[in-house]
Amino acid sequence: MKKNAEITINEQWCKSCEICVAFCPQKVYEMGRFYPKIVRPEDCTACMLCEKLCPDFAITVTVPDKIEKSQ
Amino acid sequence: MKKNAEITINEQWCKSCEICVAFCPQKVYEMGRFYPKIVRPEDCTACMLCEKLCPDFAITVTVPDKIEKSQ
Amino acid sequence: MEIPNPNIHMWQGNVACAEGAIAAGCRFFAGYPITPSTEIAEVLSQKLPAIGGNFIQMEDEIAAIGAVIGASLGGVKALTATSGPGFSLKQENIGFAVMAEVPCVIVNVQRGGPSTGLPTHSAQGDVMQARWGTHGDHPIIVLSPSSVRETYDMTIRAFNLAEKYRIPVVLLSDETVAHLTEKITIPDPASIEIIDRKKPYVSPEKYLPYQIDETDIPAMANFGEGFRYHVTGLAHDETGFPTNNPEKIKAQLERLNRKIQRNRNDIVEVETFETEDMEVLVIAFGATARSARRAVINARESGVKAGLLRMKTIWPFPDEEIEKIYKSVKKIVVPEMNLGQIAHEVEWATRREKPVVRVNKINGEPITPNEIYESIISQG
Amino acid sequence: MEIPNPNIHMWQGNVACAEGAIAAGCRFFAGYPITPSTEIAEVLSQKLPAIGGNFIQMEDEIAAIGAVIGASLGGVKALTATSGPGFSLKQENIGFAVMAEVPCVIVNVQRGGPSTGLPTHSAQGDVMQARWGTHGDHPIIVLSPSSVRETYDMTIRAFNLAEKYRIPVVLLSDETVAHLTEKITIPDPASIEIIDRKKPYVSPEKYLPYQIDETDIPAMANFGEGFRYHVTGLAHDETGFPTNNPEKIKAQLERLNRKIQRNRNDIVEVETFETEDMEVLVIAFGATARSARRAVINARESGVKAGLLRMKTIWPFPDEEIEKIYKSVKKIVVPEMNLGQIAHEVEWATRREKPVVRVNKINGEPITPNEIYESIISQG
Amino acid sequence: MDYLQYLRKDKMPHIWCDGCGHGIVLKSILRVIDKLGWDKNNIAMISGIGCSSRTPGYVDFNTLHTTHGRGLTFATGLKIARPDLHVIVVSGDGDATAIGGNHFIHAARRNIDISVIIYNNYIYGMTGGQVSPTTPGGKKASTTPYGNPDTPFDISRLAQAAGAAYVARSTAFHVGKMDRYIEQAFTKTGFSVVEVLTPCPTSYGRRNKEGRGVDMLMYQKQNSIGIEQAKGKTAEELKGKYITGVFVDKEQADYRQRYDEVIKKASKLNK
Amino acid sequence: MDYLQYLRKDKMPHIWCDGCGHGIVLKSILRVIDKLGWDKNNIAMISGIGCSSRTPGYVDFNTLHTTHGRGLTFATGLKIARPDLHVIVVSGDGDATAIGGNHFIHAARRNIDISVIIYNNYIYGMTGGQVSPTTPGGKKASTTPYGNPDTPFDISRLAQAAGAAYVARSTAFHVGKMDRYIEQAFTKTGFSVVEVLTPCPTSYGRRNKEGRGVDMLMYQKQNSIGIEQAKGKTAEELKGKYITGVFVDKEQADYRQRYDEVIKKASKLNK
Amino acid sequence: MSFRYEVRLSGAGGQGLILVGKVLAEAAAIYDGLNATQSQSYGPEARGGASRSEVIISDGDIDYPKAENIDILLALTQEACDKYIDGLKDDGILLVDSQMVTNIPKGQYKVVALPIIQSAVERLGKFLVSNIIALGIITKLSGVVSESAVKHAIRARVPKGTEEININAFYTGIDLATHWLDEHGPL
Amino acid sequence: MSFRYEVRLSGAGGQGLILVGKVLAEAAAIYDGLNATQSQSYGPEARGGASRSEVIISDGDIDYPKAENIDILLALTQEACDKYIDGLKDDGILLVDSQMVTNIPKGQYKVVALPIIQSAVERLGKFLVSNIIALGIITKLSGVVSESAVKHAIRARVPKGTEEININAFYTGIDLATHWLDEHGPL
Ligand SMILES: Cc1ncc(C[n+]2csc(CCOP(=O)(O)OP(=O)(O)O)c2C)c(N)n1
Ligand SMILES: Cc1ncc(C[n+]2csc(CCOP(=O)(O)OP(=O)(O)O)c2C)c(N)n1
Ligand code: SF4
Ligand code: SF4
Ligand code: SF4
Ligand code: SF4
Ligand code: SF4
Ligand code: SF4
Ligand SMILES: [Mg+2]
Ligand SMILES: [Mg+2]
Repeated sequence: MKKNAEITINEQWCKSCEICVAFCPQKVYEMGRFYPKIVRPEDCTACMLCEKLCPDFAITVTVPDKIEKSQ
Repeated sequence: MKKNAEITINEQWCKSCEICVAFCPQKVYEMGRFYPKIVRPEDCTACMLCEKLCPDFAITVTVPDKIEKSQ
Repeated sequence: MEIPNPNIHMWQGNVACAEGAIAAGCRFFAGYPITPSTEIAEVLSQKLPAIGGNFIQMEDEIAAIGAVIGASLGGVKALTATSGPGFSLKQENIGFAVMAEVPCVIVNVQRGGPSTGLPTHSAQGDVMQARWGTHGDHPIIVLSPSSVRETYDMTIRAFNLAEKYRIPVVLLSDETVAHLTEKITIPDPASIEIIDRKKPYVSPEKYLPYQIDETDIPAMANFGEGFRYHVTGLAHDETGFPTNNPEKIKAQLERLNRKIQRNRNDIVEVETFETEDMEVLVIAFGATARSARRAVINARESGVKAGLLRMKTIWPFPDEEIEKIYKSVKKIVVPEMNLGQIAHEVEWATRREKPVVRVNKINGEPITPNEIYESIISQG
Repeated sequence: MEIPNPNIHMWQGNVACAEGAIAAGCRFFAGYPITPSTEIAEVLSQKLPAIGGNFIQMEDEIAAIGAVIGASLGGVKALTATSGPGFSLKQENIGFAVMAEVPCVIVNVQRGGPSTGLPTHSAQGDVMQARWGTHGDHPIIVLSPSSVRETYDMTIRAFNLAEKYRIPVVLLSDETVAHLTEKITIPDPASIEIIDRKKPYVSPEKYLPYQIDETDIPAMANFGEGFRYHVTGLAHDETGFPTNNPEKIKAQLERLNRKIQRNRNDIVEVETFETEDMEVLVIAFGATARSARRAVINARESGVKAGLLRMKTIWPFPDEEIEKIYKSVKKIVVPEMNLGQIAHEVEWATRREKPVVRVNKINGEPITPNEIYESIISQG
Repeated sequence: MDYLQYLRKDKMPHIWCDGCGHGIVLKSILRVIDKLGWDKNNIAMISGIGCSSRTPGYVDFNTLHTTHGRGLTFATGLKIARPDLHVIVVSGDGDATAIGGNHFIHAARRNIDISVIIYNNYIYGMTGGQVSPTTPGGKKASTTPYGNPDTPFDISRLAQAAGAAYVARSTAFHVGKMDRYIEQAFTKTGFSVVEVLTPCPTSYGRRNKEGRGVDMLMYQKQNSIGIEQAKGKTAEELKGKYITGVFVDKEQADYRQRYDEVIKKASKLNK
Repeated sequence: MDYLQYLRKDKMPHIWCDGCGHGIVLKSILRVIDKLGWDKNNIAMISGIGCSSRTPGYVDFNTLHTTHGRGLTFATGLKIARPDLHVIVVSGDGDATAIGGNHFIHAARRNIDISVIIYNNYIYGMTGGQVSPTTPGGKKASTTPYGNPDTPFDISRLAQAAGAAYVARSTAFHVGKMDRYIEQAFTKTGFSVVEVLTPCPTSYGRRNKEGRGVDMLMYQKQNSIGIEQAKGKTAEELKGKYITGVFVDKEQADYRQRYDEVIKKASKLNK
Repeated sequence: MSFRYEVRLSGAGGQGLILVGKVLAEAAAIYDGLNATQSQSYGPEARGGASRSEVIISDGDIDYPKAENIDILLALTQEACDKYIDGLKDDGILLVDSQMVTNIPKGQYKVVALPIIQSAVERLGKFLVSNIIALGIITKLSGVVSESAVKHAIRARVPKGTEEININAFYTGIDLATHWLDEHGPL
Repeated sequence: MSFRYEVRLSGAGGQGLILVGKVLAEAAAIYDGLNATQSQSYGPEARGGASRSEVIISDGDIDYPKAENIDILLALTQEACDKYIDGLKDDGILLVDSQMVTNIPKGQYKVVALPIIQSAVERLGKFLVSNIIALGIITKLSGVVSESAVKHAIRARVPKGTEEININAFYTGIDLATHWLDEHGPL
């Protein structure tokens, strides 16, 4: 299940607030020079917290169809 | 005690609302053609209700000194 | 005794205003009571629900004009009515309606000012406020009725102009006309011209709510009609979204003002009486124009050739109409229940070439025909 | 490097306003934040309590002016500051202060309008509103500073005029001057003239808070000083109590207006620059006057004899001052960050005898010296 | 007691209609002032606009009749500038809770040492009987000819939620209670509110067939109930009843005390 | 879900500062709308002025950015004129409870079918950090440089006392709760209020040494407590805690239902 | 030339004079086909104090709608009489309540003093219909409107159920005036 | 004739350019006895987006307080450079951050490109002092204010405890400029 989530960061919109970095329960992110980096995508549980908390609509976590349905 | 209270009505200010007539517990007043009439002054217990309820500052109930003090 | 004609009524000015609003298609009223405008609300609180309209008494005048703008954006013709103190409070939101170009009608039944002043007495002291009461440069349309029938007609006209030009229109009445009960024969509904806002005929993606085109008046979509546009009181561009771009701001604000300027001939209405051979021109409006008319008649009877220009539209100011007829007169008499607000504009319009005699009264009493007559016939 | 003089500061216009208020004796501020006036409140929230004064942020602008009037009645000099939207909201209570003759100072730092407009950009669009924003005929005093130092001085003057004439005084600044940081050398406090309201010298029984005497300015008792008088926004007589008597109303309203008219020479201040032999007169105020001055210098360098009349007082309008100097010029240039509000008054004052060239800008940007220069030197 | 010493006798008789309760409320205020022995010079009475708001015109204090709904704002400025004055605001239900509602809740929040007496007659009396935020549901007003569709405010509850230090309600008929509550309000440091239910026969009673002032007072006499007694009762049982009593009475620093701390801090920091 | 379908993409990125909570609240609103499947054409989003009030500019509905504090008045007119529209008001603490406080309590009293989402960041963000009616006592703002002497409003309590049908409070961090409350508000017939506590690092956090947005959210995470759990606790124990939960959820006729009765009556009487 | 007839009705607030004005004006305008205006002055509160209502009737345009050359002035109280006498024509009619107005201001006009209020109380048992009695008197004395027009106007205006007592009051007024004319000769 | 020297400082909101403007103006006005004004433009929210601060220095009166003929323009971002280049004199100085501004607009002016932000981060370990480095460079390149005046003005303005790092930053700027002048010759 974990491996299937796909995370993208829209750097045009990201304001580097580090909220995603701080709150991802799986520590998927680390802060880069300007933008967060997705360092442990495989740990992502698709909990959607980062997406919901990103104030800038910069994160998209895409869950493949069947996973979404099984939630 | 009763007999000592002195009631005056200022007809310049009275607006004939009949509140004094209605609420005096001793029925001291009756309504006249234009203004209330003090018909049973001797029954007055100086309870002051009429004075307090007259919206027009038209009633004065004067209680002789010693009575006032003994209240 | 004749069989009474159902179209004949003895109505107060305020009643005629309410009835006129209904005739104009107004189906929403939001207000806050204030003397001497309250009857407009009272009549509409009774009549609007009876025809499926909505009446609401809001918590204050600011809320009332806010609700009116909201209703108008929803596509319902909307009215509010007030007097000086409430008119002052509405100013911020009147500016919003001008800026966002939301049609609506605001009645100000003038009473004695300044401040709480003389709530039950007449005045015409809000003429300049009606023009300049809100901050920033803005256009506005202000009409002023002299009779009960005219209150009816002008309320309809106010709605028509508001819709046509996407602008708040002020009906500037006064206590005298508003509280005067007068005979009125109301016109056949079919004969009344009703103008509705211009609707967009493009697809929603192409819709520009503040488009600059040859008409200068953008088409207006109502909320909920699929256009999903943005309305703001911030400086905005053709799309309606805020901008700080000086060029775009300039273009919009210029259009905003131009749409009224270039149509001033359609908006400005005056009535002249005995002006052909006149030597003394009287310029008046509202209740005062009634006295002025009598004064003119009386002056003529005494051999003084007086004439009257009655302003039905106050703003845009009828400067051209005055310009056309003032040249040959010896003097101009301007009676008004204020300290000379219109007289100042008349002086501007006539380049102070003629003596402008002010007949002013600010004690709550109407100006009498005789007071005007005296000024007409006096020398100098 | 010199040892810095402690009286030299680099202050923003808004800071100078706050400091000027304190120097004038203001010990009460009530306001509601709004760009671009907020720094005045911020500075006073820090400084006033430090000298035992009071700062309060109210729930809105209406409350702020209400509190200011209340504080002034208590004998404390009081200030509020705002910008267009807040100024619109304050209008009803400004009218109250005029009518009840309560001294106070209202700062309006103008920003782009109408409506929410351009909060962080400059404008001069509230000139007419400052004169006519509240309902009913009323007098008002409006001053407009062009520099930081002048903001300081004029704030003091605003308080002095308010106290002297028992009237609200509007300090009409603009975003450019208010947010400009400029070198200022503040004067020795001992050299600053401070005027306080005239106190009654009669016994309380004889005190008439709205007495009509040869000065037209009644003495003012503060609440709590034993005079127990009545203050109302209703039309009132000399005693301050409401009246419907037309004679008494007239007498009071005429005095109210007369007290300013007859003292207009004391109130009206203009500054002229190079006007002796001028052929082109530039009339300007506020931030725009700075550009105008440079334009005049540049025009003179190009051989065009230009001169500048800078209005420091806007209302009462400096018509006499203009009248004195305009006759010989070929044209008049009036630059202003609005659509010609002052130009209209200039035309009135000069009987439209000379071409009045408007240099208007309403996109939030200040008018440049060059834009004025072009109008000065252009033919026609 | 001698009311006349507090009245501006040349302004009497007052403008209130026959049977209007406003005069009864005013008397209670004067009795309390008399009892407290306050110096007339140190009292400021402030109002907005309305029949009730005409009160200041009749009393021999420092009096201020402001704009509609704004009495509390002027009072706030005055009280801050002159903490030595007793500042009393008198207001109508419309004045205090319609146009002036915001100032009311904010004065309560600030807990500024002002007492407000609200003459609640459920109607706009002055302007001839339009619906007010306290008009009971279903009642007629000139702008609710089909009956008021709205639910009224509970003024006391609102004052409480906003932070007032003292909140009580009486009827005009219950002069004893009224006196007691007004006295408690006047002696409270902080924002105190006394809501007095009072008849407006002219603009409310007549239209709602509730008779003259005297009848409306009679109704008050017969249909009031103290909060304590009300507690057990169902909404059904309380229908048409006036619930009176003290709703809030708490000690907390008032605006002045708190701002004096600011002044102390500021003076120290800026020395 | 696809937020973008509801956004005006060409207006992005939005103006809110890095770490500002406003974007988090907006997302929650969009999730709920998406879940409810509302047609964008039938949604009107209205605001006053403030950072929070910039929200309508970013969403692809019928959007209206009014004057400061007045959003609810425009919304009231629109909702009455167009009962078919879903009318949502977004507001700041200053917008809703300072200048707009009166409209707020009156909309609640009327129980008009509008949902208000209040982005409560305890400060005037837009104008650079002046004190607001919800700024906690002692906190610094640009106009309370010595600490705020005043006591804040409890918005939810006020809404309740004024008559709202649904009142709830969440933090921006607690996205689950926030979604739930907003959904309940949106589906409630009548006046519903969701107060969301949200960080303003720029104008509040920095001045009060509460760090960046991320730190302020962390504080929310660690210091929130549901009303149920809060009930047993003392004031001391609750100090600095955010109490969240549903405060009111009641059924009562909304403005429309009541006014429709008026229309019925009026039509009958005037036939 | 058209005629212009001016009526001023004065008394205390609450005496129903505004209604009289409205009925008179409606009689003229709606039922008699004339032109008419009606206006009133308010005290500070639209309640209490002296009250004034004015009706102008004409067969032409009515420009200035306030009374200036009053043809008939009704005064039901002394205060109103003193305050509103100004403007009564030299040959105008001053109609007063004979009990309430005892001090008749000096002037050239014709004075008609009748026990209006007393008649209301004694003949009709209702103080409140004094106004309609006065209306009857005015109708008769002025002759400017037809009795039947006024009667119709009364019916259309007064609250349902009170038509009869009001019509009675109206005829009581006509009666009083007829008697007066019989006694004193035509005006 | 008095001189007039115009400085425009541009970059992103939050880069501290308003502070630089204020310090520069105070240095000139308070410590160097000159006249000076400082002004800025705000975005819609006084936050975010390109930001501009302008300083005019003169030994005479300063009438128009906005820059029109700019002597030195600092641009810390490409966006700011593109947006605010207008008004730079033909022989004026365009000072840019060499990493942030890579696309130099064409023109007659002299371009000075220096690694301002990088120096802040690398030499001083604090991104936030880039603005003061820029101030040092401007002080040196313009010569319109004295170094010691600017130093005093910095000390008076910056938060307590940050004086030293800011003074260091200032000298870092002076240094960078000195090197540049050494390398490229006087401007
Ligand atoms: C700004 C403004 N709006 C409206 C009015 C009109 N007005 C005067 S008093 C009043 C209502 C009074 O009602 P209330 O406060 O309940 O007092 P009451 O007369 O019932 O004692 C209104 C609406 C006004 N004077 N000013
Ligand atoms: C009438 C008026 N007064 C003041 C302002 C200035 N102003 C704009 S937003 C704002 C406060 C915003 O605070 P809040 O509502 O809490 O929103 P936030 O920015 O914190 O999200 C103020 C005072 C204004 N625009 N209009
Ligand atoms: S939460 Fe969003 S805006 Fe913040 S750092 Fe992460 S991606 Fe960027
Ligand atoms: S969806 Fe959850 S686990 Fe995955 S990156 Fe986001 S916060 Fe971390
Ligand atoms: S209560 Fe007063 S006003 Fe009423 S009838 Fe009695 S004395 Fe007269
Ligand atoms: S004092 Fe009491 S007993 Fe005496 S008359 Fe008055 S109400 Fe009656
Ligand atoms: S109208 Fe009502 S509130 Fe006003 S004085 Fe008359 S009875 Fe009292
Ligand atoms: S100032 Fe505060 S509320 Fe406004 S956008 Fe920035 S962080 Fe958000
Ligand atoms: Mg009331
Ligand atoms: Mg906020």
